[in-house]
Amino acid sequence: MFKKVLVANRGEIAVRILRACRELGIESVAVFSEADRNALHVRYADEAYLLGPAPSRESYLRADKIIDIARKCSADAIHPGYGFLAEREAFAAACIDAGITFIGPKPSAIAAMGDKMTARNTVIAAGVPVVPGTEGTGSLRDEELLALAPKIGFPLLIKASAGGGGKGMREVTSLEEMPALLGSARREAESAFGDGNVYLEKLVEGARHIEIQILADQHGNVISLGERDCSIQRRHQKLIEEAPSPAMDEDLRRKMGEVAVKAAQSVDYVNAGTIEFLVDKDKNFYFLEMNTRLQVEHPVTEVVTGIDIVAEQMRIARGRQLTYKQEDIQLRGHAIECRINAEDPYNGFLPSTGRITHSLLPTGPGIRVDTGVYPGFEITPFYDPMIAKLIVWGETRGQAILRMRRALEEYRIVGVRTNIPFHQSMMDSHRFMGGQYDTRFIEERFSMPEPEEGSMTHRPEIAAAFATLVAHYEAQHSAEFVMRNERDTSNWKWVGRWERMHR
Amino acid sequence: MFKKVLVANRGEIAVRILRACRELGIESVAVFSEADRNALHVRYADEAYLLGPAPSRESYLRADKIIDIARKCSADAIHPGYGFLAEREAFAAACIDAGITFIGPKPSAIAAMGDKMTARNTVIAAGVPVVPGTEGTGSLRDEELLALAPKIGFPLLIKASAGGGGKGMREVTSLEEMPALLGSARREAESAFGDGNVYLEKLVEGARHIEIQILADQHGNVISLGERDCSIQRRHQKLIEEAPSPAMDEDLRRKMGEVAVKAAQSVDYVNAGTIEFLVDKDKNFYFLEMNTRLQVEHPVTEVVTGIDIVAEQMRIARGRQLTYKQEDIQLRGHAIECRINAEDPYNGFLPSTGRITHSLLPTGPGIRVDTGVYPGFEITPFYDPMIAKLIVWGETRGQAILRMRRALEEYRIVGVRTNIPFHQSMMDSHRFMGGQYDTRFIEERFSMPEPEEGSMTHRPEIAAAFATLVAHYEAQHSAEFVMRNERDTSNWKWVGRWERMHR
Amino acid sequence: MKYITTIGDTEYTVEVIDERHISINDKVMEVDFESINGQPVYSMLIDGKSYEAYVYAGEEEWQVLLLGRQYPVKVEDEREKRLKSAGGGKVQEGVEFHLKSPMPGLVVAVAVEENQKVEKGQVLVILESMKMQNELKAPRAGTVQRIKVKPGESVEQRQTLLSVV
Amino acid sequence: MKYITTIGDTEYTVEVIDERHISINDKVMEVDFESINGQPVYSMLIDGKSYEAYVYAGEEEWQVLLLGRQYPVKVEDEREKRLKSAGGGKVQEGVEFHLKSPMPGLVVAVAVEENQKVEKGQVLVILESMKMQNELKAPRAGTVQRIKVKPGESVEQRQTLLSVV
Repeated sequence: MFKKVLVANRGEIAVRILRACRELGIESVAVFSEADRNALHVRYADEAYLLGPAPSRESYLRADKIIDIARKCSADAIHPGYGFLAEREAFAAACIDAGITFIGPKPSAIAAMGDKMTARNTVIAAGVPVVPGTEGTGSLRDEELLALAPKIGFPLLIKASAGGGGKGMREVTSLEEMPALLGSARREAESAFGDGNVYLEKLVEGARHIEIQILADQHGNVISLGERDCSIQRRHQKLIEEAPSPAMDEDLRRKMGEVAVKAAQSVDYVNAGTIEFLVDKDKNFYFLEMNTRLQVEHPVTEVVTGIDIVAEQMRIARGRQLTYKQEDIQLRGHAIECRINAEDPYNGFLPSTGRITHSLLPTGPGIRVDTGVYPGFEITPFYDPMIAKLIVWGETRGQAILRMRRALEEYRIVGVRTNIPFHQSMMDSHRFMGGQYDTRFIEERFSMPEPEEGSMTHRPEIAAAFATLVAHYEAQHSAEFVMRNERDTSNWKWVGRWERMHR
Repeated sequence: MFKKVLVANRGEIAVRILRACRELGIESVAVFSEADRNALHVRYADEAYLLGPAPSRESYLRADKIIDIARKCSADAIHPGYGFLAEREAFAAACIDAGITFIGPKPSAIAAMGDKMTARNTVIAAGVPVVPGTEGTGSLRDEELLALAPKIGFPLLIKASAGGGGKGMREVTSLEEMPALLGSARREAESAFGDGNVYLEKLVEGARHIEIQILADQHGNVISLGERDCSIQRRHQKLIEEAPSPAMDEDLRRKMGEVAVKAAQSVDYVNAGTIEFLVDKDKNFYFLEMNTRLQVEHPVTEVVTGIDIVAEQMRIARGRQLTYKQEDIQLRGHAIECRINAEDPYNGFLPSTGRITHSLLPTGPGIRVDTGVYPGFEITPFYDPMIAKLIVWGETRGQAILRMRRALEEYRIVGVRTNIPFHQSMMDSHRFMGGQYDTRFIEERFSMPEPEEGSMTHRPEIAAAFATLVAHYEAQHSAEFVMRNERDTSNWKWVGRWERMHR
Repeated sequence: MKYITTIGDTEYTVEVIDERHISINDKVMEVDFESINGQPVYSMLIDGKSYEAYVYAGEEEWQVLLLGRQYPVKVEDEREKRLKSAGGGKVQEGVEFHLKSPMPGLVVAVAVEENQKVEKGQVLVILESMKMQNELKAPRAGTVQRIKVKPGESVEQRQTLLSVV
Repeated sequence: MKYITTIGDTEYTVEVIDERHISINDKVMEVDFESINGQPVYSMLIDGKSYEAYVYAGEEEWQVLLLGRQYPVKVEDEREKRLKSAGGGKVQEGVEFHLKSPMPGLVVAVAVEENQKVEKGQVLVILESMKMQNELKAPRAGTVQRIKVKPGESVEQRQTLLSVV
């Protein structure tokens, strides 16, 4: 096994990987920005080196510095986690050039899957279904598009070749209305991107985002570990993931698993990876993209399969055969993950920064928390707002939902706002409970509830009592408080470095 | 299901039961002593009622008050947890008389298993092996004992009928030395207890403490959930438990399971219970006693079977059939539990009290923590010193040990001393790693290690650096600190109830 | 002490009778109220029911997070409130609104110009923080005044970005 | 500042050179030392290695809990130590030992009488706390004096139980 692994990341995923190192008896190296001196990954690692100032481009994106540190401290491998440098072909290549194992796929596989067009054409060649459309066939004229449209089928989308963000996008339900819509789409695309080219794509209705976790070793073995349903998204950010998906059956799981393996093989994939699909209401599925790295939501798969994916990544990178064969993979029970973000669900999900002054983790049966924060730690605006992942296991999906409710209720974080109330509302949503949701669920069908009469959790008179008692005692003692605070402040001034140390 | 359950306990087990209530949609009621107003079980319950002053006999042992509260708040069942009133026949009977379901066995079963002699004779009648000996056959003369000794076999123990604590106890290895030892044993027993009667008992060498968890419903179904190995004890207090036992095989597990079921049936047992056995090095096993309640160490069984024992207790008490049949029970992987006690392993395991000022729970894959404390909570001398249970799961025993090491290293509790360093030493012990231990392991073969040269965890120069830096900065700033503290103190005096509230 | 406590359109008369009793709309209840560990997290046993809430001061109201829901709560001393309503009418109407940055971040875009009329809910500024773009909206209709930031500028928490009069 | 820091029989010369450097036995190392969250838990990066320790003041020495082991550490200012050894001999020898209760509890038994000679390690008092019986032992040989408690009595933490002279 490796002697020493450098973890080129921060936050919960750095901690997750450090834990795997510790359990495998591998020495671990953390890197950190100036904002992260007291972060958990620095505390837990065997060694820790400063990268630079807080902004990512001056710290966690400094591939050169990271490789330099790895070389100086004799790390024999680098785990990139997710985000930052995880899917940069050049970084993977630079590791190899420096004689350091990159714990992930080959640079060529990252490159092939990183370019949307190449990925699409590669998997099509391997017989993997993609969302039907004209992307990749070059710039077509209106007549050509109108001729192709019936083959794709309605409803479909007109999309701008040059852009994104909905600019130049039109939904088309019939051939009759299409010419007019093509015109307006081209005009909008032209004005937004200076390029009026458009392509057609089938509109997948009631789509679920289902992804298949795969593991591939250097000896040609590739297996799938079942699916994760990540349809609960807000602004294309996943918020809740579960395994297995309530929309899947054993047959579809097997079929999609086989296709995922094919997609991985088409780029000679090695290590852990994820194939993302859209699945429509008739259980047709379409390749979206491949994430050539560990996913945020890998724990739900770990919990239902019993497999430690990160440990397996290290074994694969070391050249070992996969520990498991396809027939060893059995899903047991049900897992749900809620991403706990520092953002205020009552205020447009605005990110919230500040010091966590108090925190109480949910624990007990069937609960796992992956987090990089702790009471006293400061949430800064420099990195993404996810501060923890709350994962539960239950014998059934129903038990898992009830357990998640219990865990969310127990979880206390004081000092920053979190989206825990959002998750609580989701777990109370009848459609979520019934497994009836698609990727547009949050935008179209969900809003933070106004307190409603008759609900079990609606207790305005109790809220009134809380606020009144707090106001009452604060008013009663405000004079003393003012005086005390004044003195305290002057005292604090005397104290220099010691206080800084004791922040 | 029940509408409302009162939990007649405190600490981690009260929290554990409240969690089960929450997950089953049952309203929950906590009871608490004056010392426990801010305890976690009070915070987590739907309702909470004061029992009385801190000492147990004025609070958690007040059966009358508890039943009165249950009646007034219309609880339809009481869960006693372990300890306190859990194995008091009279309490179970009083619940029934008050029309409240006691979540546990019938009073008659508690009584039968609570009296050592009755229990022994009952299970012997059911064909359950007990430690061979003459206990229960009345007072025998020396000649009779000498005649029986060879049938029991050597080595054996002479024990005082009236007493315990080793007084009047003698180990006998041959018939020749027995007459003299009988004389001295009788003299010592006479002087210690005023009763010179003695009995013989086979000395079980290299004994392991193995217990079988059973579940029994009201319809005559009884199943066993496999064993727990609880041989790691100090002064008869269990400290580490694991499932499965490294000393067991499938055949022995099945045999002991069947015997455990028989023992339970012999007293018409209903609900969760545990049969404790001694197992000698030749895999002979002997009934010790039955615990007619939930055990502290039930989580290791939950983790390897996937069964929520507390939820199942509630279903059984409600009159449901067992959810599982014997053939559904499969052990998956390996679980270990370390009991985290507030005691100082470097100072004779003296209990440690005080306020927990900081705490960081180990989390991540395969970790479960059951605890009733949190940062800010005060550990008082009134109740037992166990403040948390740390449970890990691994695919193999080896992985579980490595994971436990990792978790122990992550666990931070500041404010009270804990036995975490003891557990760390145990996880490093080669005999524990090899599964080579018996009930006398801690007393005979284990001591807290002196820091040794050459060990990976021996870093005296680093310890020297830590102490020097702390001393250095403290000395540098002591003047300021004194002044600051003086002012603070005077400020604090002004503030009355508000401060008390904010303790 | 008697308070008029308002949630949405509902007024509650809450009296703090003594340390162990309050009344809500004249219904007397036994109460045991404690802060947890010096934090704005409070445990309240009220006629036996156990509740825990996170209570913090908002801009004008108390925010109470209870059982996964948030309640903006206005608490007024009864006497004070009586005086105020004697003074008549709503206080502080038409006062300037200062858009403050809710967090440190980078101004991506200013979606309005000075003297532009805006509707309630209209996007004023787009701010990037934690890798997310966040739209800051007008809480009421009015006219934009004194824009103090430009796209590309870094801002501190609570820094005033512009005003709506 | 130079210190003589002693663990067991080993002396280390530790110099705090500046905020970023110390030397141990004249070997200079880069150090980054921080307290975690105002607690007596410290994180130290020393020549890149990351360590965390719980450091608290014991009776006479610092107690350092590091990597699951506890080190009693004596830290002396080098100058102070030089002065002391110039003064010669061990300080405070033969001073009285006051047995103090390490925790609140109930005295179960007093195992000695006044004026009784005791050996090092001999049990003096048995104290019950947290449902456990705990033996309090003599840290050195001597004669028992001034027994201040009786069996059945409750005692507070740090209350003096008896003395050994």
